[in-house]
Amino acid sequence: MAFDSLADFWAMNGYAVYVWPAFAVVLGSLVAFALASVVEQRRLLRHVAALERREARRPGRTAAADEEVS
Amino acid sequence: MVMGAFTLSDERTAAGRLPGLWQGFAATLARDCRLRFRRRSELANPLIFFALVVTLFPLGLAPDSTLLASIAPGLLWVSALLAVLLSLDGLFRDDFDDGTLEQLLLAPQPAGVLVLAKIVAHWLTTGLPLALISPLLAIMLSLPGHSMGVLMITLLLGSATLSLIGAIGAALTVGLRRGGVLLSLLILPLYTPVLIFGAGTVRLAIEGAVLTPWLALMGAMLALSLLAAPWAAGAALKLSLDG
Amino acid sequence: MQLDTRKLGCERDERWLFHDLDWQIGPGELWRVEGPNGAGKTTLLRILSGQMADYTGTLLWHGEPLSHCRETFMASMLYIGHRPGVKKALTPLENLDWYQAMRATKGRARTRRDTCFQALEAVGLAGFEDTPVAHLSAGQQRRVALARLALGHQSLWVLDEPFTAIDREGVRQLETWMMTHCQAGGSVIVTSHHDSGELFPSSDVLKNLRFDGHGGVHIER
Amino acid sequence: MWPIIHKLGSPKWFYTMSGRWLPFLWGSGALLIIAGSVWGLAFAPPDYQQGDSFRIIYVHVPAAILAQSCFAMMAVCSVIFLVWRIKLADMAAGAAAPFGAAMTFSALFSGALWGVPTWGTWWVWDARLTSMLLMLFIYLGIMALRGAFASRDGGARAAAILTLVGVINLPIIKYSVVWWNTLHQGATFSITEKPAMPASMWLPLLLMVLGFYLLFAAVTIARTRNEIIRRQPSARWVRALAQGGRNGL
Repeated sequence: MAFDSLADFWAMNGYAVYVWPAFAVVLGSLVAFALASVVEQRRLLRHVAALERREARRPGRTAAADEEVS
Repeated sequence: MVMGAFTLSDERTAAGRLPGLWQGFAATLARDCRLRFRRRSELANPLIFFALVVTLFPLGLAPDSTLLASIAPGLLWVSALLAVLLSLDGLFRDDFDDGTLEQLLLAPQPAGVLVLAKIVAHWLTTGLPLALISPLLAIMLSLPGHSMGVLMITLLLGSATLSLIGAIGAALTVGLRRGGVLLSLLILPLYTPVLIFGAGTVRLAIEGAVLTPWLALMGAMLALSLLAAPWAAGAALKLSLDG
Repeated sequence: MQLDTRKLGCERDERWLFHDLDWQIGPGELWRVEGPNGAGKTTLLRILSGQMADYTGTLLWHGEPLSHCRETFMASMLYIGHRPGVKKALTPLENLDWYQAMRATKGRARTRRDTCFQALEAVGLAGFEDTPVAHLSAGQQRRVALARLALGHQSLWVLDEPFTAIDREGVRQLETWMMTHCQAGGSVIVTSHHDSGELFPSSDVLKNLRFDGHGGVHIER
Repeated sequence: MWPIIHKLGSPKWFYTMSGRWLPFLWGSGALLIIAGSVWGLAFAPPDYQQGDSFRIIYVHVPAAILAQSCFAMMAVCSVIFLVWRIKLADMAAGAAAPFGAAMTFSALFSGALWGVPTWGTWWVWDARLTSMLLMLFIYLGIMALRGAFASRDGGARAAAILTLVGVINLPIIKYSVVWWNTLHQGATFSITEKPAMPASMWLPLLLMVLGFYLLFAAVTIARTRNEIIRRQPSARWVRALAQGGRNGL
């Protein structure tokens, strides 16, 4: 441990105003990307499920829609 | 009536004597120059813009000739760069709108060669005149006399590079309705090396340093963009026509 | 066989416009491509004219893949699209001369000009050769674009909606040109939104390629 | 060669395979970053010159490295997309771009914060910072260009071409900025060129860089997977996926 106490650690010997925001922004953006991608996946899958339900109720399904595109 | 006058034998022998690269290049270059000279007022616009921006700087700073002389290389270069940028949006747009771009890309010659002809025409009508009038504006900014020649040479070499790189951006944005602002966003970061070496070489000329390596470097940038840019712009034009 | 498609397919934004299209366009054949808007007619014509490389399958020109013979193909193919391809600030002669310079085999500028004069005369623009296109009437401007057909050295014509913005007489004339071209051994691919009966009423050479609007393409010989 | 490329390029195959790797990537990436941060912040010795402000290095350097690696990865994807027309490569390039831009911004932001205690000012026209700033503009340009096209395929190809033009230009920009910097005799102090860092200092940095790479892979894969679903919501296997919840694939 490079610091004597927890308070020392938070204070970073006076450099707290530089060190903590730097870590917050960089690590924060990583966390934001991770969370956003997971949330987005859930939203998309819910959307697809809703689409499926809506089309199941409609009688004439288009055959072209089932084709896969690579 | 000459409809259907071709013969099938024509077609078979055609492979042996296809239209020449040079013929297509020269015709396109001549056509573009002619078009630009038909609209003489538009021809002057980049020059007026260049002169105006250069006039604005002393007004925004101070009429102090030593201060102006020290910032003149960068100031002239930035203004010339913006003038070129301003003229780029029209490089392919008219041709795109009236469909001649489609016909240009349908020519047997490789797209890059014909695009290069258009770029050369653009440079002849913007970069070249900008370089030629730059000493006039340099005098107004009290640029030392012995660096005038270097200013012109760097602008000649540099503006050709600017036209080439800019053509890629113009080709990418030609199909977009409001491509002008986007064009600047795409192209300006790519322009920085040209600006840095162009203005830097003029600065060094004022200080009386050896310039050959830096001029050679600008020539190298021109050669590199000459090789890559027409090809990339041709590919970009194809996708813009598809979009 | 002139142009030959093997399992040709095109997909745009995850939707197949058409696929597995096997189609032969032989000499002397006049093909009409029809179908509802947005079905992919223009895209098909852009692929057939070598402008779009974004397709699956192969495209053969005289039995050779198009990518191997781009130069010869472009020299013997004529395309007229929705946009006229005519510069309004230039004269009809200048427009045509530029077009001709890129396609005609090497030759003296004088003979090139003569060909252009003849072509302009054929479309009824004699006397207007040196008037800027912007000063011509809409119909005459259209004729400047069509004058390319009269330059007469391309065997394959790909014409996207050539009948728009011309009068009844012009339509008849254009039809005649196309049929003459086919009789001379050339091929024509044309789209139009006219009804089937309206065009080429006296012709039995017309063949149809029909988009049904659901991703299906039907060849009707 | 061809079957392999096409198998790799199949969205369904990619979705299934990446689903197996993803939890491992998230987990190990997070673990390394947490370990590296705690080590770097609390246990690494302070720098003899800069004191504790040097700890910014543990986020600044990984962000800067990732910003450049991300661009390189996008360039490789662009080549694959333009040459072999594999859409998956384009989806990956599109998924990586915002992350790369965020890393570039992060590097600039942490660099500016580091600048205050070391140079006494928020911003200096240092060669590294300046070329980083220009790279941020190129990232933004690529993203804006992709978004400006009405057709997804058009935007994809335009973005790919611009990425390649950018990747050719970046070394030239970097070189020119360095030359410009020496020409003007500006601040010559460079942040990372420090002689012989002790292991207790560079080990946490290594952990951080590895962790950032793993998270970059995870984020890009996750975003690519989302893009696959977004592009083909009608494909049968996507429908089955949505029906079966998230346990299916």
